[in-house]
Amino acid sequence: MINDKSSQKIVDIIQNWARKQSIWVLAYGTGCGAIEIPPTMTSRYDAERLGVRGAATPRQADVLLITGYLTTKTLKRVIRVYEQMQDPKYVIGFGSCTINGGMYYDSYNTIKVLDKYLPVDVYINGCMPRPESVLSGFGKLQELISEGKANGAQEYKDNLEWYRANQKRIIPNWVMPDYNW
Amino acid sequence: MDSIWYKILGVVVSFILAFIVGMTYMGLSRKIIARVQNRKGPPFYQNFIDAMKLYSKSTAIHHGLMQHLGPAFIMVSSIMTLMIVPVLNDGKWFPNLNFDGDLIFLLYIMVFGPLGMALGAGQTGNPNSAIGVTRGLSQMVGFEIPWVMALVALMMQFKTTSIVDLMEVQAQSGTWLMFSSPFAFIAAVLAMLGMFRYSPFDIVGAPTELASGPVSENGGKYLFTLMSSGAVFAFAKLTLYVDLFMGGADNLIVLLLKTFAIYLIPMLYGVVSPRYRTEQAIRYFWGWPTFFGLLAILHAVFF
Amino acid sequence: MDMIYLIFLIFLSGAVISWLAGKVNHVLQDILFLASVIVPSVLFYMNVSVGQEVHFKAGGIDLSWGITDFGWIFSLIVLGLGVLAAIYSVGFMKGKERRGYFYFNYVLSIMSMLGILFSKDFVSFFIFWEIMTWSSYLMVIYNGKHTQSIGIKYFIFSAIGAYAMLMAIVISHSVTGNFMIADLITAYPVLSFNLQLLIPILLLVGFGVKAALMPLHVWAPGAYSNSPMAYTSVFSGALSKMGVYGLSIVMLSMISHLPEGFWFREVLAWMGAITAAIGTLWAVKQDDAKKLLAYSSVAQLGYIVTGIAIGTELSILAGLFLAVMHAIFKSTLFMAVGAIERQTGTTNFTEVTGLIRKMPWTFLASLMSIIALAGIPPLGGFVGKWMLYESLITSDHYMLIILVFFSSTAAFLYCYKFLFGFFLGQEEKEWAHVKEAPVLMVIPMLVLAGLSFVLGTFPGLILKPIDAGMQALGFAPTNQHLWDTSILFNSWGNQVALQPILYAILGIFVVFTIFLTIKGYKNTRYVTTKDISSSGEVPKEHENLTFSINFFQPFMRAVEPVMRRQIDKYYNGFANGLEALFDFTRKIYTGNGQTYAIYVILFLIIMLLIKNNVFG
Amino acid sequence: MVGTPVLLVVIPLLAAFLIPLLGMIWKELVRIIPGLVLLYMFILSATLLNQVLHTGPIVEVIAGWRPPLGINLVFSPFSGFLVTLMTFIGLMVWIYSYRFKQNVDFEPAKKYFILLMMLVTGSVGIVLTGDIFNLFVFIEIVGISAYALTAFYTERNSAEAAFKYLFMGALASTFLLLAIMIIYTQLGTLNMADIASKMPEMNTTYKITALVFLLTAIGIEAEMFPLNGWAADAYTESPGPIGAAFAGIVAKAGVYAMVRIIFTMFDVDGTMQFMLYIGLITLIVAETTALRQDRLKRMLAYSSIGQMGLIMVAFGIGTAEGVFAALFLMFNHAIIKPLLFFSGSYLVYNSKDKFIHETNGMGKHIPITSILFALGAFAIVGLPPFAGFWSKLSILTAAADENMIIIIALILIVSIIELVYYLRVVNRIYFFKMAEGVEPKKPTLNALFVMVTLGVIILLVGFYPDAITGVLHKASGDLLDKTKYIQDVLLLNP
Amino acid sequence: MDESLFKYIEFSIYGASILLILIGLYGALVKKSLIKIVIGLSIVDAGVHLIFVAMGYIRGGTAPIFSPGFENDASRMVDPIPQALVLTAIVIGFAVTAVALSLVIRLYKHHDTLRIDEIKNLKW
Repeated sequence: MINDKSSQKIVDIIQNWARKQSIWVLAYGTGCGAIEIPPTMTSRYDAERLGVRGAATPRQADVLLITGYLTTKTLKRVIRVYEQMQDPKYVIGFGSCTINGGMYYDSYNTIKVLDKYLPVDVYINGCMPRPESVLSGFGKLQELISEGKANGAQEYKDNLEWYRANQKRIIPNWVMPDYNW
Repeated sequence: MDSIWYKILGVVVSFILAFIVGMTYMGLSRKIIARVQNRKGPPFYQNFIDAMKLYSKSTAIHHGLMQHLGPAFIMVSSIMTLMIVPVLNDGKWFPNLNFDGDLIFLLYIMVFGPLGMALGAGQTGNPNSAIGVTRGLSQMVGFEIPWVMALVALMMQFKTTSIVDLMEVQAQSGTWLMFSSPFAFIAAVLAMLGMFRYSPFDIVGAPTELASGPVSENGGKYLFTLMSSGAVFAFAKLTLYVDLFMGGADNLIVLLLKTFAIYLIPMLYGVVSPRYRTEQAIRYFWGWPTFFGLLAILHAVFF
Repeated sequence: MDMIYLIFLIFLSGAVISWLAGKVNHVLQDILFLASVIVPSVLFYMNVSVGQEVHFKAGGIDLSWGITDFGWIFSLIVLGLGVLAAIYSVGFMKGKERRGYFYFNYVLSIMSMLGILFSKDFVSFFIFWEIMTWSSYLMVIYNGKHTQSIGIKYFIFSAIGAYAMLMAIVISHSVTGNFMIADLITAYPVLSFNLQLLIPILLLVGFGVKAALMPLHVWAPGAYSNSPMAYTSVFSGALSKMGVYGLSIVMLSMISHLPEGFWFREVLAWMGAITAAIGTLWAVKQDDAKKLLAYSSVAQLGYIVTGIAIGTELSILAGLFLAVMHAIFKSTLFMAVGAIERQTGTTNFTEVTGLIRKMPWTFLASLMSIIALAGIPPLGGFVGKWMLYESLITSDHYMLIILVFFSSTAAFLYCYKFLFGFFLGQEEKEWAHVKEAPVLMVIPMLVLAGLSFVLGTFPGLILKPIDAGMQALGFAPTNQHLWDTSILFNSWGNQVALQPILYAILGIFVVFTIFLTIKGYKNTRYVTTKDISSSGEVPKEHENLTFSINFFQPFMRAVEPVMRRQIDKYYNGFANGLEALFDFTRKIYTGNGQTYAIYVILFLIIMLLIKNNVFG
Repeated sequence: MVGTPVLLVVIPLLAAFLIPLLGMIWKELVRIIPGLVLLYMFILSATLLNQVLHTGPIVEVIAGWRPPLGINLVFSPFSGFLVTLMTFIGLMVWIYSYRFKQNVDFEPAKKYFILLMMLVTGSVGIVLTGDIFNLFVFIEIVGISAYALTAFYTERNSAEAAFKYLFMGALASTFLLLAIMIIYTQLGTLNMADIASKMPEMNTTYKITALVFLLTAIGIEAEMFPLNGWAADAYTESPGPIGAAFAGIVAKAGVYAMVRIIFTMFDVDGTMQFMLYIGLITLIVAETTALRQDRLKRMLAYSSIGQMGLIMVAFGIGTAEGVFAALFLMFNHAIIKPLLFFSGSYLVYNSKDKFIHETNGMGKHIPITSILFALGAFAIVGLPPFAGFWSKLSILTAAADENMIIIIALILIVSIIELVYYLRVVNRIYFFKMAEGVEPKKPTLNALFVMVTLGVIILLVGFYPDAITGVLHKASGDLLDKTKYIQDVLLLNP
Repeated sequence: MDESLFKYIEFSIYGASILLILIGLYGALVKKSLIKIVIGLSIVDAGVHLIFVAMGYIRGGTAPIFSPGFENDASRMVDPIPQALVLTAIVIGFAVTAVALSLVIRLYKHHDTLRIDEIKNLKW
């Protein structure tokens, strides 16, 4: 029955619905964007009503929230955290810095384009993005999940070599454990 | 109808009931806490969604056999507790094992799970898990004292160690034990604050301080099992309180009302309290709660 | 020749031969050693029946040996554990120094313990008691110089106990005219009140030392942790039970006849409970597994003493059942520590971690024993704990139960510390080479662990002989505890049925294990313990992430006021004060010959002055 | 019939004077003759003891003067037992010191053996004699030879010890003479049995005064507190085997004299209590002092004094069991303490100051000596299954039968102290590292033989106490039966 | 001889011997010099011997020797035994004194002093 395609579809729908309604966020507070997370979670905007909730460790998280620029040093940690997360998992790029470097566009030690290193599902624009836009970003993610389009993780798996090559270019001495799947 | 299958059926049914009720209560508590904090809060069924999602998540790694078995251990403890505690008066509907064990057995089976879970947490090798476990165990030593004092007071007063007998007593006298033995009730409730691990006693999980404590390395179906076990356990404990102090329940509605009333106590206390440090928590339990426990025992001995 | 003599002869000659055989061949030595433990044990169970007696004279004193129902239970502990630990010892001692010394003392200890159980008179009881003391003392100092103060402490406390006992023995001789234990028991109810108090107190001091009762326990941690682990399992498992054996004889056959015995029992029970609490707290503090287990033994013996002291049928059953259980699980744990010490060279929690995948069988045995130790169902420790609590409740010891419960809850702390410290946590590279202990060491552990499992569900197997033994000591059965082999009752009629509980636990466990494994345990991949969520950081191989220093620091902070007072310090202060006093008094001998002469003249003059008061 | 009791006194005395003469013939004879004499004495006394146990005491009349006029020797089970013990210890001392000073000198060896023979003569004489003045003479013989033996080593502080001993001994002899004078002027006899039979007629004041003088005088020999200032020094500074001889022979003779006086001669109430309490004080003071010693032989010496105190306590209990216990203690002490002195001498052989810490680590280098020392230590403390246990048990039993609970407690507490200091030494021997520059000395074959023999006896008595208890019971019965003693000696019975 | 005079002499002998003992004890116990101690001991001995012999004297007695002409005088003889004893005691005392003096020589060589309170190497 489990291998049955139609029943699999139903299961998928239910699963996606559940995933959509329950987004546990691992906020990687790298940059100034982290300051926008508390207002998002607390009384004024209350992201919890959407099922968004903080997760303490990557093992439990669904979404990796990169709140701002990544330096070459933090990239390694972020990759590590992402790889420790369990499927299904999503990445939200938060703020302009993750898109093109933002105000750090000419910095020698920040990552300009996050997408080259991690498969970003949703970008949230702004410097800083206000909680409203964060919420809308979550909304977008939910949409994508329910449609089954938020498959960044799959992309990462498929193009692992390309990602690795990019990552290794930034991180010269690569000592990382294997990817966890 | 006394066959083994009937009993197993009873267990399964009460497990499902406990799961649903416990999850709902947890969801409601999130809702209520959110309302207290002037938020809208998630829907009351949010925990079901979370559970479903967790179950659907993949679990690609483990840190060894003990981590794998840890959730099973804790499930044993929850379900055994549920089986020993009579859900409704007179053993109605849910024919459990409650004639095969008693309060002392209950006290011990209740720690079976946490210890097994602690082993699982230990094997992950995450320092946060171990720290969480040590905190949890320390806190347990704290709240067990008033809790046992309350139970001992009851047992001494009515010369029985059986939960069923204590319910009988209440049924016969017509008054709930929370009125006839108020000190025991107070001590037990104060101990319950620690048992439910709401703030200020949430030092075990201690979000943002210890990652999430013992469960740091558990995701997916492990976390799902832990979560459902927590729900079942919460329901079992609430039912126990109801049975002991509030005369049990004749039907499910009464049971739900009474359990929820009890459940509100630690939850509301937690909403307005910041977190204790471990030794503060322990000393708290050895302060007033223990004093009330002593009063309870004196009450039981002299009245 | 009577079989009883033969058994002791084999023990004695076996001890000597297995020492000397080391000069010839080590394998031969091992075999002889095993034979000298196993053969007498087999002979004992096959040929010696309860009630059989032999009489003879030594030094003009009537002696008599024979086993009673009560002693028979303890013989199970002594010989059963003796044989298993002997098998373990062969593995443990392989390639170590001074095996002959070890074997010699081991066999002598077993012999002396059996001798104690055999003794029906106080003289042979005392002789065997002392043989036991010094053979165990020699084991305590097995490791050389740094153990010598520990050894002296052990020996002095043992001597205090033994001499207290000796005093009781000679007083009883003055009462009954001979040294028979049975005669003292018969004569006891009609003694004067002073003697009725004095004899049990002295005996209790004697037995209390071996049973590590509270003010007399200070020797135990050091002695337990410093003797070779293969022996400590016997030391803590069986040897301390000899104290319990004596205690229960005193409590059952003397105090129970004493109308004023209530306070006696209360005091002893409280001492037991305080022992349990203090021992537990100190065990939690330890960073060394041996010390931890040693303090834990002290605590466990406290429960046992409490149970026996309360004096109701259920409580005595509880105490004795706990004694059996303690023998089983504590010896297993000491064996496990021995295995770890042998494989890694250290027993410190802060050094060894993550052995679970290297020593799985040792872990399994430890896990079962720890569960039994913590008193968690369905293993045997729970039965004992349950009976103890029920007996405390039904006999209205409401404060005592709180104390006991506190210590048994706090015991979870060190239980977890033990398992976590050795087996769980980070798997460090330093211990990557560690392998499972030899088969000879693993098998005894597993057998004992299995035993604790069986007794957890069918405690009647051992409770029935205990009950028979109690009746043999003259304890009137109240028939309130007509049990099935696996159902426990208290005197209020409440019960715990162990079999359904076992099945339920196993059933639930299996169901959820299957549930967790549905997606396949094999589909999930094992990752090393370095692969943890440590804020994205990748721990390097040499980085030690293990959390093991100050493990229970918050708890220790909470109980700090209790820990500040160490009875050890008082003893040391007392001893130092005495030595200073003696240093002062010996100044009498000034070294001046004239002073001595003056002493003589003064003595003469004083004697002449008071002669009519002294003489005549 | 190998000989008569008189030979036990005559032969060693003769040998003492013959040794220098025979030494002129062949130097080795100086060493051999004492051994032959002691062996003969041991065989003789053992045979006589065996005979006496069955037939009753032998009273040897010297020069045809029947008691109470002449001097007589009494070989009763009690005195016979002690003589056998003493000659045995003497034999052991001889074997141990056979090669004594061989590689150094002929002269010292000659003196040594002469003095040893005199020591044995005097001690045996004390035990055998039935005449109180003869007792005095023998005590002086023992005394003079003991002073000289104590001062044997010129390089140590031995002269100091010997002078103290002599000082006290001279006072003792004075008081003894005074006491004898009082008794003689009152009763007109010197024969002990005669004195005993006439004692009831004596004026109480004189009687008690004489008793006090006697107790003081004998108390010095029997190492009674506070008269024992000399003892520790003498034990410490005399040669090792002589320390053993003091403990095993001389002290026993002193106790014998004391017991004979108290039990047989005097009929004064309160002597038993006096002995009990003074013994107890001796025991406590000596053992507590021993605890704080840092020199091995001095520690052994104080331990020895303590044991004498314990023996006095046992006699002081006064019952048959008490006397039995005392005799048992005497036997054990006579066996064990020499063993400790013998082995202890080797443990600190090459040391000048004989500090306890110089025994560190000897267990590895001289294993047999060490284990024998440990055996002795455990035995003297009274650990079963060694010999000391039975005597301790019997004294405690005897005390308990008299309801002396406090005394039992004190004895046991003191035993713990004793245990502590012996254990310290034993642990040092086995579990400490040897200090730099300490050279262990391997025991010679004859010394080893002696030590092993004593060790075997300890074990034998420990496992099979009946080997000795029969004799002890007879001996104690003999001591307590005063009437029979008087009858036997005065030849009143057919 | 005059009865009272005799009594006087008798008492004076007793008195003198007791005085001797006390003087000797004083010397032995108070004087610090080893030589004086030895002398004191000798004096004590002499006193004891004197008193012993005096005790055995019978008033107007003769020497206890059966010589011609005195065959029937056994009752008038003084008691011979104290004299014999004292003779022995004197010999012994002599030996002791000799040993003592030789020890004193040794001590003087060893310690370079004769003060007894300075010769305390062995104590406690």
